[in-house]
Amino acid sequence: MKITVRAFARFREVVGEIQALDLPEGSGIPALLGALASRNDESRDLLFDEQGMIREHIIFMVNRKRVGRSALQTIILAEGDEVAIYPPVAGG
Amino acid sequence: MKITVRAFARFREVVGEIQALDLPEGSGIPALLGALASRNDESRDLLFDEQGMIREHIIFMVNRKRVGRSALQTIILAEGDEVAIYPPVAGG
Amino acid sequence: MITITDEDFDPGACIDAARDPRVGGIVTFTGIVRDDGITSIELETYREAALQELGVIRDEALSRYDIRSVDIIHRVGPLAIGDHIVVITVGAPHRRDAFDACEYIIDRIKETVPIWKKEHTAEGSRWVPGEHS
Amino acid sequence: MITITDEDFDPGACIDAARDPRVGGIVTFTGIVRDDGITSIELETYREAALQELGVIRDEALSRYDIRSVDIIHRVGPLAIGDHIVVITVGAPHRRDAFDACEYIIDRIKETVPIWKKEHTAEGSRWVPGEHS
Repeated sequence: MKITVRAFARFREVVGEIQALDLPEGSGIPALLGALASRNDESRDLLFDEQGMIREHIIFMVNRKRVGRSALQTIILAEGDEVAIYPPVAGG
Repeated sequence: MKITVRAFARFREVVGEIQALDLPEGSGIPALLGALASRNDESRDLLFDEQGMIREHIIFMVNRKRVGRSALQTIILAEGDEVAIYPPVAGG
Repeated sequence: MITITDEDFDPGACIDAARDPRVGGIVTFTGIVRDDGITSIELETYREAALQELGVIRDEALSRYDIRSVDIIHRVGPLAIGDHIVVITVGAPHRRDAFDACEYIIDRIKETVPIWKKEHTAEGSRWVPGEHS
Repeated sequence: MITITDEDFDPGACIDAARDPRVGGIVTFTGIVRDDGITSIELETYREAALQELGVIRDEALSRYDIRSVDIIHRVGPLAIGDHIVVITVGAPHRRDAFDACEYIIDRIKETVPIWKKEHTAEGSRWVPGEHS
């Protein structure tokens, strides 16, 4: 299934602004991050800590709705979903 | 001695905007108010209560400095002083 | 700058004047004539004393808060609904000081600056009692 | 009105738009680029999500405070020292609600709206950490 990934700020600089990933049906956020991390060490370091856990400060949106820490492991993505990843905000 | 009296808002409407009073040397605020009150009942009512006490809410300035309640009876006026009387403010 | 004026003024120009490399936040309070069943109002002042008192309030704000600028313009004379009454502009490195100082200044103006407001309605006129009477 | 724009904007026009017979006080917060030893900054946004989030914050403010209007303009793109970043304008019958709502809105913007700031200095560039990271 096709998933659009958008990344912002430092995440954009490392993983790219926007891209279409082709993931197996039933994939969730960890699978998506794994696909991004497999490209190079810099991406892996940005997304996962030394224990292989998703880094604490990453913020996730699926179709422009925030996904909290507790739902990160359980949410299932669907064809056409837009997943955004970004660091803490600093506007205003 | 010549004292200038300035009145504002409702006080201006009753006692007049600006006037030169000629008071005996050594006069204070009570003598000044007495001179204003002697003109008509409306002025008297505005300045003194039924017991003849200076009304609580009147604010006084002498030469643009506030005179507190406690100094009202003791302050001595001098030739050329400008005394302002007015009700609580309502700007802003 | 501290001004008491019979003319309308431009709050946007005050914000523009507060821009400064050391300033990160500008807070502005603009008071306007609200329709409380009135037709118009009239503002009277003891101008010399009011200017002096506004200067005292500005200096208090500058010493109490970490702010870079305070500008106050107060209108007097006859005003219609929607007209500007007052604009207070505070520029500060950080927003919290700008908010606190601006609110402090308008509160103090309503306490001590010799300006009075008369409301005209279809039924007649009345002097507005002060918030601190 | 809620706007995210690459162009400069006019805070004075926002104050003018907030004038209304039911409004007695308008509080405006204008954020500008402060010189913290930087040469310029760059603001990036997830625009669709930021517009949505600004709308949520406006609606929260309108339901929590007795206010009549909320307008927010946020600039993005490259900015120089002194440039406008954001203007928030709140019109209310009484000043206290206008102050509280305006401060609430800027605090919430800094918590949740997807906008990021990169500072450029003579030594290099860095992303500004959020106040709530």
